[in-house]
Amino acid sequence: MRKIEAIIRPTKVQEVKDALEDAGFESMTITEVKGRGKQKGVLQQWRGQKYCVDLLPKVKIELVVPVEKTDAVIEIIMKHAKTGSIGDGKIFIYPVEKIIRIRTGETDGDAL
Amino acid sequence: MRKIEAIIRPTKVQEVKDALEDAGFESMTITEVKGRGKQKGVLQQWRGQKYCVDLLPKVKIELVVPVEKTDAVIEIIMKHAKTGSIGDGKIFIYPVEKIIRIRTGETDGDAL
Amino acid sequence: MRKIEAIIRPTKVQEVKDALEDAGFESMTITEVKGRGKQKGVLQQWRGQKYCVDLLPKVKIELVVPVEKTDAVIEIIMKHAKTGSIGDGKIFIYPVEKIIRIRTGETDGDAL
Amino acid sequence: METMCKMKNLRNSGQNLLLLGIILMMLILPVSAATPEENAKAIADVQTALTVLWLILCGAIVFLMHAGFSLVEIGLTRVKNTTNILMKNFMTISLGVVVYWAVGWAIMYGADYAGIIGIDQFFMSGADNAIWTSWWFQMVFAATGATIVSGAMAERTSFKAYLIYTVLMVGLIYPVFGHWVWSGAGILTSGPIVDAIGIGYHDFAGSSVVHMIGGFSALAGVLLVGPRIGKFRRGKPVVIPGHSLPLAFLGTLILAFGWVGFNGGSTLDGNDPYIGLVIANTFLAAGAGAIMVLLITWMKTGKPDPSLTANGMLAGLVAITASCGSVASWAAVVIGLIAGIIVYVGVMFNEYTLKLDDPVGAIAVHGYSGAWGILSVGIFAIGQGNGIFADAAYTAAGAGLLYGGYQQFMVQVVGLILAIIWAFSISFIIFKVLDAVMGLRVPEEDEIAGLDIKEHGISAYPEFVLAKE
Amino acid sequence: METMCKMKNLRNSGQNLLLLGIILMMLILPVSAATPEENAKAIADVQTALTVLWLILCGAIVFLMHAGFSLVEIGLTRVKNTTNILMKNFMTISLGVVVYWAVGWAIMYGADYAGIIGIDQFFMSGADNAIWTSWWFQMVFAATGATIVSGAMAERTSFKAYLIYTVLMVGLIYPVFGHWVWSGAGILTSGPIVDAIGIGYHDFAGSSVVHMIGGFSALAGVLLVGPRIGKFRRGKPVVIPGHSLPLAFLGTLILAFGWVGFNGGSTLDGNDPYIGLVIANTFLAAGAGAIMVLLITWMKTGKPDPSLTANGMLAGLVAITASCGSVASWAAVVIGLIAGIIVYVGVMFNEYTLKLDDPVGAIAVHGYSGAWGILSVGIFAIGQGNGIFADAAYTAAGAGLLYGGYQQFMVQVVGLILAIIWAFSISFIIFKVLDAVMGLRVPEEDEIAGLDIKEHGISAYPEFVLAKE
Amino acid sequence: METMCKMKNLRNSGQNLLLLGIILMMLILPVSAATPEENAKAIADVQTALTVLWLILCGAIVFLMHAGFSLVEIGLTRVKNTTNILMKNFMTISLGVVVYWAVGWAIMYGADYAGIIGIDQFFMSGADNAIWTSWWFQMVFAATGATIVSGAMAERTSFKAYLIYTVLMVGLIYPVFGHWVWSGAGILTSGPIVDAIGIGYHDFAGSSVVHMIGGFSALAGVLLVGPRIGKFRRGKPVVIPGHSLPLAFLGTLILAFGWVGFNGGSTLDGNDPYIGLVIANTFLAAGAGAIMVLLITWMKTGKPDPSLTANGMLAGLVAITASCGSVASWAAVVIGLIAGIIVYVGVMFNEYTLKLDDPVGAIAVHGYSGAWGILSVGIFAIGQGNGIFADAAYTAAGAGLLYGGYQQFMVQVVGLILAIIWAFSISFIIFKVLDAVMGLRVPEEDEIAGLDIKEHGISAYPEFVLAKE
Ligand SMILES: Nc1ncnc2c1ncn2[C@@H]1O[C@H](COP(=O)(O)OP(=O)(O)O)[C@@H](O)[C@H]1O
Ligand SMILES: Nc1ncnc2c1ncn2[C@@H]1O[C@H](COP(=O)(O)OP(=O)(O)O)[C@@H](O)[C@H]1O
Ligand SMILES: Nc1ncnc2c1ncn2[C@@H]1O[C@H](COP(=O)(O)OP(=O)(O)O)[C@@H](O)[C@H]1O
Repeated sequence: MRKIEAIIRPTKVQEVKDALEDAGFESMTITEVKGRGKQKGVLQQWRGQKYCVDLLPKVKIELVVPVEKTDAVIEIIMKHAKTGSIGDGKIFIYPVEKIIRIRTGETDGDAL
Repeated sequence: MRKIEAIIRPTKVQEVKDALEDAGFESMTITEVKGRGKQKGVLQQWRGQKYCVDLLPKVKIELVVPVEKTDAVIEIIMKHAKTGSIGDGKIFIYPVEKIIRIRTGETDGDAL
Repeated sequence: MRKIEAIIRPTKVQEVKDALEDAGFESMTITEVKGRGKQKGVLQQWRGQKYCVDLLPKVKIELVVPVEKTDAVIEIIMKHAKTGSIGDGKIFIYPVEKIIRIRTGETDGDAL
Repeated sequence: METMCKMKNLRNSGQNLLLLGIILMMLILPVSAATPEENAKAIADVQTALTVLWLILCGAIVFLMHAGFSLVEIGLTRVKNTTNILMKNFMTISLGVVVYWAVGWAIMYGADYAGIIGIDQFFMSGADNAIWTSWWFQMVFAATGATIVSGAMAERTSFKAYLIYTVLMVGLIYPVFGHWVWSGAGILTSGPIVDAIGIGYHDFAGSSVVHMIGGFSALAGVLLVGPRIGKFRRGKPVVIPGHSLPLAFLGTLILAFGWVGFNGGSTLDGNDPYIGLVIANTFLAAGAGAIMVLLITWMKTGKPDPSLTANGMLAGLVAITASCGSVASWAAVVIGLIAGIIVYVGVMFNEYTLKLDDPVGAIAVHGYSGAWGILSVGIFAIGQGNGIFADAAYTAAGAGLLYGGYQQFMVQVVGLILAIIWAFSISFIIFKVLDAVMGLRVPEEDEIAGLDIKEHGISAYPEFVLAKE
Repeated sequence: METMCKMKNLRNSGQNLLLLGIILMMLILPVSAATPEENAKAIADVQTALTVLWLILCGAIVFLMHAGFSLVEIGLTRVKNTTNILMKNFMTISLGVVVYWAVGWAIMYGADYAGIIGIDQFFMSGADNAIWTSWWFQMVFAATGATIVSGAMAERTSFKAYLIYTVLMVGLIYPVFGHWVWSGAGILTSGPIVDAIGIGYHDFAGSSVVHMIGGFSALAGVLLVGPRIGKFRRGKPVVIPGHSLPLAFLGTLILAFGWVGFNGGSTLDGNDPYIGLVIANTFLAAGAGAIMVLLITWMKTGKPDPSLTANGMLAGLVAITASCGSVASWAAVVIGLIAGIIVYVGVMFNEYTLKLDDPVGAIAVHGYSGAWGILSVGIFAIGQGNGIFADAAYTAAGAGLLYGGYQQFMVQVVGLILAIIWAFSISFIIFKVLDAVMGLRVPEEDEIAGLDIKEHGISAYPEFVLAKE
Repeated sequence: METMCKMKNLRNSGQNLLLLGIILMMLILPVSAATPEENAKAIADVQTALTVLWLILCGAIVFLMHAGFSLVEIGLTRVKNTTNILMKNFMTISLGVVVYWAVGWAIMYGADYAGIIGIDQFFMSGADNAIWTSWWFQMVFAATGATIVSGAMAERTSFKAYLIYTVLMVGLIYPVFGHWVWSGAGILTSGPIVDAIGIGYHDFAGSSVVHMIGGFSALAGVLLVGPRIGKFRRGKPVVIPGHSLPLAFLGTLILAFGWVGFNGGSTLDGNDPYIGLVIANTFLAAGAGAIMVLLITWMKTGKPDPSLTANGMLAGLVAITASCGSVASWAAVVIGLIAGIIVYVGVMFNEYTLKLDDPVGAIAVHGYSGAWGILSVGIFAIGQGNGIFADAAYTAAGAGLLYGGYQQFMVQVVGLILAIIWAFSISFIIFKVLDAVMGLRVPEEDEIAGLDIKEHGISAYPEFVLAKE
């Protein structure tokens, strides 16, 4: 199994989520994060002075899926999270050793 | 070493935390997340119209522990996070390569 | 590639962030978390009664970097996140299987 | 000389309390040898002073309604546009006070031209001292109309275009209709229309002058600016919850408090013996409006809806604004209950049938309930000289339908139609022109990011972690 | 005819400013040939008008206290029940106005039956115009009692059961006791009790009528509904912090502001020469209460406690409510300081000894400090005709213990006991019945999830990320 | 006997409405055989009552400003110090009421010693009943000065040191300068200075007495306490955004509402015929101040700045406070516009040139704009007996520079200098001593963690997830 962790734009969450659902990937965990990358921060202003907020709000979507489905999920995310401008975010893939469903005690494949 | 990542119900955090502490697992990191799985969202309503919030608040508990203690931790979480209804959440186990305690520079086992 | 996950004090974020940037590590993702470890909680008080908040606010910094840069990043974080008192936090290193940049589709090394 | 000089200095000091003490002493001691004429003069002065205090304090209470509007509007909209809405409301009253001083008053209460418009007293020129109290009370009303529009068009309207519209609302749209109704020389209280029907139009404190004008101007604005991105998906309305019910409720209660000044002050006379009834009617309608919406939403969805219930109270208040000085207390309850129905149906009608996006329900609350208020005069008014309002100076002249009169109802219908036509068409034109000249709506990108960062560079709650849509 | 018609039209227009201008002019011009009798009549009218304005404005200020109560209550409780509390407070005043109109006033001020209850004027039938001002001022008081109960029972009580209770509070519980004390014909100011002791009960603005009734009804409710889940662990109280100190403090200051109307208006006379002292006493006690709790918590825990200090100001205000028109200013300070002690000890006593769960401290603030206020009259009252209150119409008749009187103290004790018995037992019965019929408490699952989502379908701050317990 | 007893009991009951009804009846019935002398006495009583009501209500409105100050201050500062700021403001008024009762009034309005200080009436001893209304109105002003200081020194000042300072502010700093200006016997309205210049100093409602004293005391405090950690990096100011613009704007609007009481009440006479103009001038300046800052920040940065625009309204209000009873309405607009410029330039000057850290802009708003207000009297005053203020008791005696006078301007300059010297030097000394004795500033660790947890053990919003710096 793999964990797919995608850092995407907040404005794309709805679309990505819907697309994943349509493709049968209903389960996921979402976290509000802030990030920095190629994208420079936004210039804000307070009491007439400008300042740079270099951490931009992003959303982290995590899905744990069987190895064979990894590419399908990546593709969906790529397609729906993309705007083409800097700041679209990244997808990281991690190995997962084991999964347990708390409710039933099922493990691994059965737990997904 | 392993990272144990459990996504559980917010209402069960206190109990799980206490149980882990009693068993000597004091160290952990906790994050507010939102999730979706088998559990369908809640129906909410605004100005007389219903709408579905399909991401439910969950809490992610992360503990990094030596390999041999993994099962003990899983058992404790299973026991205390379980209600038996859909939405109890899941536990994911990841490999960890290295741990460093910032304060002392100790690594791996010593850092836990 | 490796994911470097550092749990540090909120008050040290700015400094660590600046130091990483100076060393060329601009990209990172940051999450507000709460943690518990050696550091006991803070005693708070409400309506004349004391109570212990045992989860302290911490900040999780995540950077995915090529294997060879891991040590450099660890060193920088160690240096700037350290106060020497309990609660400085920890650094965890995880293996990463794959990276994709959503905007371009570049993978792995190119995506960093 | 020394003493004289001292006295003079004493008078110079703004808050001379010793002097005040002396004056109070003197007032308490019997004043010798007052003639009846002197007494009558003194009494008249006191009566005037009472009216001044009443209007100043009622005006102050109405002023605070701008805080109430701000809170209701931000409470029912999203975090990312909060600063923008705060600024719009804040500048509405800031511009309002200056514009109503420069232009608005003149157009509303200046010398009448053809029953249509006032044409002198610009910059309050020629204002003698006595007029300022009236100006203050009228001014705080004037800025309200624009605020109503601000709420309905929130979350997507350009700040600059809104400010220009506000100047025109306070300087032109509101005072023109106000002239027709409240100047005493306008087409709705004198001239051919009134002669034909035989009775003048009655809008006690502004169900039409303030609320319908605001509400139907908002209708024009909402039509032109279009719904917020994502509000309708495949023709069906999508829920976009607000961000703070505590602020929305605080705002609603501040508005209700403000209605004491709004309706109470509209007696325009601190010696008026009917103020108590005016206030009682006002709050009976308010309570009834809230109760009705509570019950409707409870029955319809199984859960009593907070923001609509708050709207229900406002609807009751808006409706009774025209009729509070003309009806019996039971009628006030009925008017409020019906206002509750109207605001609920109106909100649903706007969303489902007209596909309009009015985040705070301003069109239903102010426009539709305001119209109901105008009609309610023609239905429930007891009529001048009858019963409880035997010697009330300001009650509706004619009896309502329920009491066998029909003229009052007829003239109310005429006024109602005029209010809708005027507010809608002039605002439609203005918004059209603004759209052509500078764009009425912010760019899509700004709307998605939120107007706070884009228009003002700062979010409303910079330290709080927010859930992204 | 033309002119006549014009004049008539002018009178029709609600806010005829031109006319107002003319009237003002006329008032300023010397009025010729007024007789002393006409003048006396005019003076009497002005005096009445002054009282009307005073009561309308004080009532408005008291109305705003409902916003204050809402804010204090939500500020000291958890996010997940915020909308529910807002709705409860909002419906309390909404229902309150209608119920007090239909029933409450009749029971409180209708024709007396046996000193126990009023029995006519339902739906304000027979109300002549002059009564509405009094009704307004009394009405805003009436809804307050239920609001107190709402705070103490927050976060676990069924919305429906609470609403029904509110109707009974405003329509029965409050007005019955109010009849005993304020109708002039009730058992505490006339009849056998008073004849036996020789002096009537004194509660100036409602330490007992409003606050003790609310506070001891809350005690019954809290006993029956039980503590919130998790409030006591192994018999020891667990801290459950509130969610917004800014709103709690804003609410407290709005309440303090409201007390100007509460106590000031209770002079019931805009011509009263002691209003200044009433207000000064009120705020001296308020400040003293806050200072005392600040010092106690600072000494006890090393840190001055915010929410208890805010409670301290309210305790001072509640206590002085009975005595503000009867004591010297130094006594007001002492009453406030002691109220601070009482509220601190009371909160601790409730939590540690009685194991009661009162999230906002309502029982201590309103019940216990209210009782102290009633006693304080019997201790510190200067007594009618003495010293500073030489000609005050409303001061306590008897001198307090400190001035050698004992009758006033005795009758205060009697009234205090009656207030506790009445409020506690009637509320206990009502809550018992409600519990049997529909359940007083929400299901455990709803309580854990929060009443906002479960009872109203929406959380109070939908966009903010919240830390889960 | 029975009847007598009943009557007595009736009088005992705090809120005897039946009795009230009877009294109202009696007032309405023609009173037979009143003599002109009796009428004159009754009229005088009504005039006094009108002033009492006016001052009580205006005082209440000013009291609410403490909520406004709290909200503005917390809104413009960080979450982690919110509870601390709330407590500081709350204790400022709580201590203020007691200290002004014990000491402040005596020093301000006690028997004059050498034009410098009052020396009797401590603890209001010898106060007769009539004085309490004045005391109330003066008291609510007194606590304001300290609140201003609280804002400027927010986020790093020790709670204990602040409380002690507050006691000295209300008990000494404010009343001494107040004595000079408003006691009627002070050095700025009588004695050598005034004799030399020929005209007394004029500060209608406290541009100097309240605002400059607060602002320049704040300057001393800010200098001594130093900037917040991280405010200046390598000598350049770093942005530290506040945490809640909704609360900041609500606070600003509550403050503006408060100014109705502040300036309106400062007429000190409910029969005053110029109240309307005073209020109109006040709000014209307020609107103009906001508009000017909106435009400046829009032009300078491309985005209209919310918190500075809110400051702009306050600057307009502070400036017009001295001159609202002495200038024409167009002048009020000009004074407000210039106040807007001053507050913008002042904020920038403090940050960039003086390197001062004043999180809420209190020094610019209250100190600098207050000074402009004092000068504006000397420039725009029409002068006593001229034009619109023909018979105003309290207007500035001399004509301003624009009307050819120069004496008024001269004495204003003298007063302005005295205000700065007094406020700055006495506060500097007190803060120095406090720093030596107990430390003016919290430990670095506490400041980083936030004063809420460290000084009060609890954060302001315990359930919200906050983004850490
Ligand atoms: N190496 C990295 N480690 C951790 N997070 C990263 C890394 N690179 C990018 N991110 C996350 O992805 C987000 C988008 O990256 P950015 O470089 O701005 O856009 P793009 O990938 O389109 O060039 C960042 O804000 C950050 O949260
Ligand atoms: N495959 C997955 N990847 C990531 N998160 C998951 C996955 N499956 C479940 N979760 C998380 O676990 C939570 C509970 O899962 P759910 O399926 O609703 O309950 P249950 O495991 O009891 O059937 C979800 O809300 C989500 O946050
Ligand atoms: N084994 C662990 N698993 C997960 N998180 C941990 C672990 N150990 C420490 N942490 C995180 O690191 C933070 C700091 O740890 P702590 O033990 O208090 O400090 P120190 O490392 O200086 O002794 C904790 O609050 C927690 O968030």
